[in-house]
Amino acid sequence: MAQVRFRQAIALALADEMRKDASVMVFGEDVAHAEGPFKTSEGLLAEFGPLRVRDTPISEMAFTGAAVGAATAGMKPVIEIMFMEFMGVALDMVVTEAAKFHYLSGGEFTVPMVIRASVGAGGGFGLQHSQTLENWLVATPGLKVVVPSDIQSAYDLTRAAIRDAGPVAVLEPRALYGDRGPLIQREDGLLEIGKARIMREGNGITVVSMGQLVAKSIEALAGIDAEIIDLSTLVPWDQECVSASIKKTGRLVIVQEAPVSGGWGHEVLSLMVSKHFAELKAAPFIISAPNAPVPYGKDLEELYIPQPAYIKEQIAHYLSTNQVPTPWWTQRGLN
Amino acid sequence: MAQVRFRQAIALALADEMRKDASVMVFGEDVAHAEGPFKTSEGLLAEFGPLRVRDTPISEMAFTGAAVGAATAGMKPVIEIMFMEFMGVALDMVVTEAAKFHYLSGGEFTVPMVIRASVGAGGGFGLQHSQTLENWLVATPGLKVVVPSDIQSAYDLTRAAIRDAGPVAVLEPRALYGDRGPLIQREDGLLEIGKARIMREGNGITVVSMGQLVAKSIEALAGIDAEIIDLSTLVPWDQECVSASIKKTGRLVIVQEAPVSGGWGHEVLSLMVSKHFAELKAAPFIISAPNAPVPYGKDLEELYIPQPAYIKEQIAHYLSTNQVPTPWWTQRGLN
Amino acid sequence: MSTQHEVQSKRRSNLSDPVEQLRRMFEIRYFEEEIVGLFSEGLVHGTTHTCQGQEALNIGLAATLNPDDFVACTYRSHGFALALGLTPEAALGEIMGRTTGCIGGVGGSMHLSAPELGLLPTFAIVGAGLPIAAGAALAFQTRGENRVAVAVFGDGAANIGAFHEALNLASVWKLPVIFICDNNLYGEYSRIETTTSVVDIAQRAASYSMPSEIIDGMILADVIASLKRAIDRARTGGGPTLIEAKTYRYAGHSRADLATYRPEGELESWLPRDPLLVRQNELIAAGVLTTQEVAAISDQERASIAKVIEYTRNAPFPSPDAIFKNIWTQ
Amino acid sequence: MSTQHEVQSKRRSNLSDPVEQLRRMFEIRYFEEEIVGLFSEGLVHGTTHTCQGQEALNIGLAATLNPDDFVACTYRSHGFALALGLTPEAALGEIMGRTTGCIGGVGGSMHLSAPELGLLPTFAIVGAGLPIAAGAALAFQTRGENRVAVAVFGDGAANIGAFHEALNLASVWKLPVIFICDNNLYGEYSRIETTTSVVDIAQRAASYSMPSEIIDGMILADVIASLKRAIDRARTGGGPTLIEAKTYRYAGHSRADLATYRPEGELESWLPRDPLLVRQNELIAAGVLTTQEVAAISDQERASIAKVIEYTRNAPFPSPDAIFKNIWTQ
Ligand SMILES: Cc1ncc(C[n+]2csc(CCOP(=O)(O)OP(=O)(O)O)c2C)c(N)n1
Ligand SMILES: Cc1ncc(C[n+]2csc(CCOP(=O)(O)OP(=O)(O)O)c2C)c(N)n1
Ligand SMILES: [Mg+2]
Ligand SMILES: [Mg+2]
Repeated sequence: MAQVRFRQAIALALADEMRKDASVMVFGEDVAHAEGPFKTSEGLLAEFGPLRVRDTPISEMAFTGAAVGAATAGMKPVIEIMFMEFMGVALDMVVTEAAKFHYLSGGEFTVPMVIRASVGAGGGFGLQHSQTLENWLVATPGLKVVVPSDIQSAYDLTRAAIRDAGPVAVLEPRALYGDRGPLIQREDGLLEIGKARIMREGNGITVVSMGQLVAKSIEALAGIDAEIIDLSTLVPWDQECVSASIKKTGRLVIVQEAPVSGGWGHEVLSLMVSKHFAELKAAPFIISAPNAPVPYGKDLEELYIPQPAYIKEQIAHYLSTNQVPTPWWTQRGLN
Repeated sequence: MAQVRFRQAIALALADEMRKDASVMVFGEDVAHAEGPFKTSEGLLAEFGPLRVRDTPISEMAFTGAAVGAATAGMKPVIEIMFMEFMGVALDMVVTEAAKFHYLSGGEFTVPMVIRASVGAGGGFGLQHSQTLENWLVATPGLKVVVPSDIQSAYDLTRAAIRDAGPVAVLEPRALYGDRGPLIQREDGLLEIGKARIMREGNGITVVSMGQLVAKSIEALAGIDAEIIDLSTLVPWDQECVSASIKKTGRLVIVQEAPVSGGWGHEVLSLMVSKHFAELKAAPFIISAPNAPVPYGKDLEELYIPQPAYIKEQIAHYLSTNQVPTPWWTQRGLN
Repeated sequence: MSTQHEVQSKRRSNLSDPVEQLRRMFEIRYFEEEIVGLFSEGLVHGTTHTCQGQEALNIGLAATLNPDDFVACTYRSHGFALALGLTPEAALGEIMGRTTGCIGGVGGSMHLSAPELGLLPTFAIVGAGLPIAAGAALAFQTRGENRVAVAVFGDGAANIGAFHEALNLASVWKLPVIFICDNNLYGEYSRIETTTSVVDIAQRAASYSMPSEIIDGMILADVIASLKRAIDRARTGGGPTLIEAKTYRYAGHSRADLATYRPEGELESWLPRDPLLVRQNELIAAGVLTTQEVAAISDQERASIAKVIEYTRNAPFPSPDAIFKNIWTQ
Repeated sequence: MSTQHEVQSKRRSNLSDPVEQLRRMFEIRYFEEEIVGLFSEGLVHGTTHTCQGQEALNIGLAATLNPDDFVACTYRSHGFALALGLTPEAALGEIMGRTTGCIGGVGGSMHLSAPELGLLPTFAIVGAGLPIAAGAALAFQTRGENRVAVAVFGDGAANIGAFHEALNLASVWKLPVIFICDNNLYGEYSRIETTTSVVDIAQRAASYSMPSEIIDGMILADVIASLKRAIDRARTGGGPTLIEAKTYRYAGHSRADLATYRPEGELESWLPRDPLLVRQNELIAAGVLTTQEVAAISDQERASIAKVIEYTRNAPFPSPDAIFKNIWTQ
């Protein structure tokens, strides 16, 4: 099997889908000639030419809007928002336009566009270039949100997002771009949008995670009888999969990169508690980043993101006591 | 006591604070000469003049940014985003700039600005002018978010927000602007940011609500032994107050205007379950709008928003069965 | 019986006829005038923005575009929708929230849509239509089609970031898109000079090396001539154009607005140049119609709108399942 | 021992002296050159954007503004920060994530801040500084103060919505703000003509009825003269100005970028007009300094930066409690 990097898996997915479907086009800042600030569009300009692969001005609102218009007029544009934060200048186009256009046209227009954005901490980019911010995209019926967690899911979900008939945001954990590993470059059998992935089966506890925290959770839980679920799609998320696991384990922990307050895990926990209250053996809880900006500097940033050792310690404490563990910042009296 | 409308309470709060503090200024689209699209700045231009009360171009990004700059330079600007959705073109200034400036200046700059935005359904404004969208403002340490629910809290929270040393978003339920009732126009003893309000004491169940759903919850729960809490501040919300109530009642229900997926209630439910799992007598749950755009048309919009009769029916069912009730759209096989 | 689709196509193709153009200007005028009353009756919910005085622009645009061209316009677009061919029944049905509305009554006055006529769902967010029209043009360009896209927006919208970004992008990519600024002198309750740092919005085209024209938006012939030039340029690879049409908003910004902020006599100074008046006088002068014929057309349109209102009063409201339709694309 | 505050004030006030101006241009140049090496050593985390070649603009701005004026600039602002008076220790401390950094090491290269020198936290979001500078000017105007605000931004930023909105607002309100476009021909890896529909960004001032100037950003004297005019205008109620400074980005966009996309010879064609070279030749020609004295200054600055690096290598990293400081305003 080919060994590729995460970022290459994305470029391959784009290329494969562009070969199959002439309506797929790619644009964004420096995605054409420079092949993407993170090299996620390697080879595309050379193969597909300047009509279908375009560099844009620094105009997130215009090019996101252009994607909405192009999609409405029959193309399948894939755009790149270099850092998720930049969606802050173009959110209207995603949430208020793209997500609502199908509804607003009485189901006649479709907006098959993909908004790729890099997210998350770990690169030392500082507090305005390191957040996950998936909260901006929720409470928006009509917009799907997926988050790849490894090379295969980066490839699969990118292709699946392009094939989807509506708008899909793909939030790519920036910290994973350099990861290298095997990829099945497949036409069929792609991971599906809306389906969670069981990364490891287990019976003692259900651990739901997403993005770069999935691999950390897997590492953390070596030797623990945990069922590890990669949510994979945040909207609409796979309630059946998580439900089935909780029925088996009676325990739920969410591991997220987002801060405590405003993080995506609350919805999973909340809806699952409403459904499985009687089946739960102990309080479910969330392992997350603290309520603080993402700090610059290797050590602090590493501390900020839940790491395997910390995840392990938290879950081990929980399993041995049935009590929700105290997060590190409270242990240290910091917050 | 003076009888005023909700919108007048806001104008009075602005005027009272402007009289006290010459650094308070107000700007936004049509807030000066027209006294606000919702008449929430009645009398301000006449009293405080065109330097401190200004109409802006249709440029949410510029005038929100101008508020950040003016606040940094020692003013206390209050800006108006006419409909919350318009923050979609200016979110960067709120979340990525205002909220982070204090941190980014090592604590030296402060950004004492207030962003007022009208929110919510009930006015027949259609799906791009009727959402609450508080989810855009969470996961953002540094930014406070308050939501008045009646005339007094509109007045108090507006003044408290202006007095706050940092940026505060005030999300005003548009449907309440016309409400009329008594107001204590006070200098001291204002409701505090970060403190929830117990609207009615009770022992049987804790009901946490916010905005226009508070009054509906109160109406719904007549005759039921419920403790009704107006969260009042969404960030940072009053965990102590809700905790204390749950300890007493052993039951938690959230009543929110936001849709199921992405709504604010999940965080309250989730953190409270992690803390009070053992004390809960039954599954907590959320009464909310469905996962759908806000429909135009009186009947559908009324159905969309949880109304007293529906809230009552849901909670009565829950109290009598200890089971989480089925929402109306599932009962009707619609979603 | 002809299908909705056939009726709409005919309404569109008819517009090559000058008499039909005038008739449809009356249709728009009476439609808008009646909306106000329906609002007061409580039959229109929320808000509504009418376009009396801007009919020449409505009809001029519809008469020059092909049905497969795309148009992005605003909440103030009953007139454009009717001009492009949407039936008054489908427009009023939407405005009154009935199942007969063009999107089944769940959208309301700000949200008209007619894909088969090229009308994108109208935009309730100021400026949002500009990048999206540019995007439609991008699709046409990329596929090598001979189609154009149009964005219509107000003078107030010329101060929002999306305007700037869209015009720059369209110019850099030479997109077949026409930007039409309907300068009616007001953005809500604010007169243009209090919010806008240029007198003519068209001046801003120079920032994008884009050709521009300023036209009298009250004169149908001028509108059509200017649009033809711009559309031709776009179809032949010449890229985008900015057209500024000087018009006047007869009514207030939205239903509740009595426009008391307007200088005295301003409205009155515009009325002698009313687009319907100008056009009917032209046709009479040219011997195409007699005064009596014009009066008859006017009466017919008034009566016809009255019938549409009657019909819509009796049209059903959507049932709850309408809330859940068309959210997710299948 | 003098306090940090005194040191910074002195660094600022010294700039009235032409020799100190030159010295500080060397300081910036060597500072930036060393950053690249520190990055390769792994001592600078994430990303960093250097400004070699743009020193005349840095020093020119700091030499003309008062310390109570406000400056909003970008992630590419080590030079502006040093010029305005931030010590190299505080700048490098931040860039290397140490407690000695100007915000204690939690921000990094893109986030320098020096409130007492008027330096707003530098902006990592393209265009964000423009409305915020306008806002600072709004505060000054509202209080009747004789202060100005400045926004510095790149050529690429002239295509983002915030640029347009901020310039219009500043013009309508006649705010005392100066917009300086540092046109270094590139936005990341894209040359200006591929993204921008005008040749000179200054052309866009006409869209806001705003005075503008195009200046040679490599020539300190030109920068100072132009800024003085604009600042004077702003201080005397004349409103905003747009200045376009033609410069060149010697290095790639950010640390990893080798700028292989540049046309061959382009960098070389700029080097003879290097701002340090131009300035030192002027001072030598004017008899203010000798060649030997210039060499000495250069050596001193190189040595001094070496010391700062040594100092910062040994400076402590922040402890975890730093993460939680200054989030909520007390
Ligand atoms: C981003 C945004 N800001 C504000 C509004 C509120 N609003 C609706 S219409 C309008 C005035 C627009 O004026 P103009 O562009 O001149 O169009 P006109 O209404 O005159 O046709 C405003 C401010 C909005 N819908 N969207
Ligand atoms: C809104 C936004 N979009 C994109 C970026 C990524 N980005 C950072 S710097 C840059 C190029 C800016 O070019 P220019 O304005 O010319 O400034 P220069 O770097 O040349 O000084 C880009 C695209 C960003 N930081 N913010
Ligand atoms: Mg207007
Ligand atoms: Mg540049």
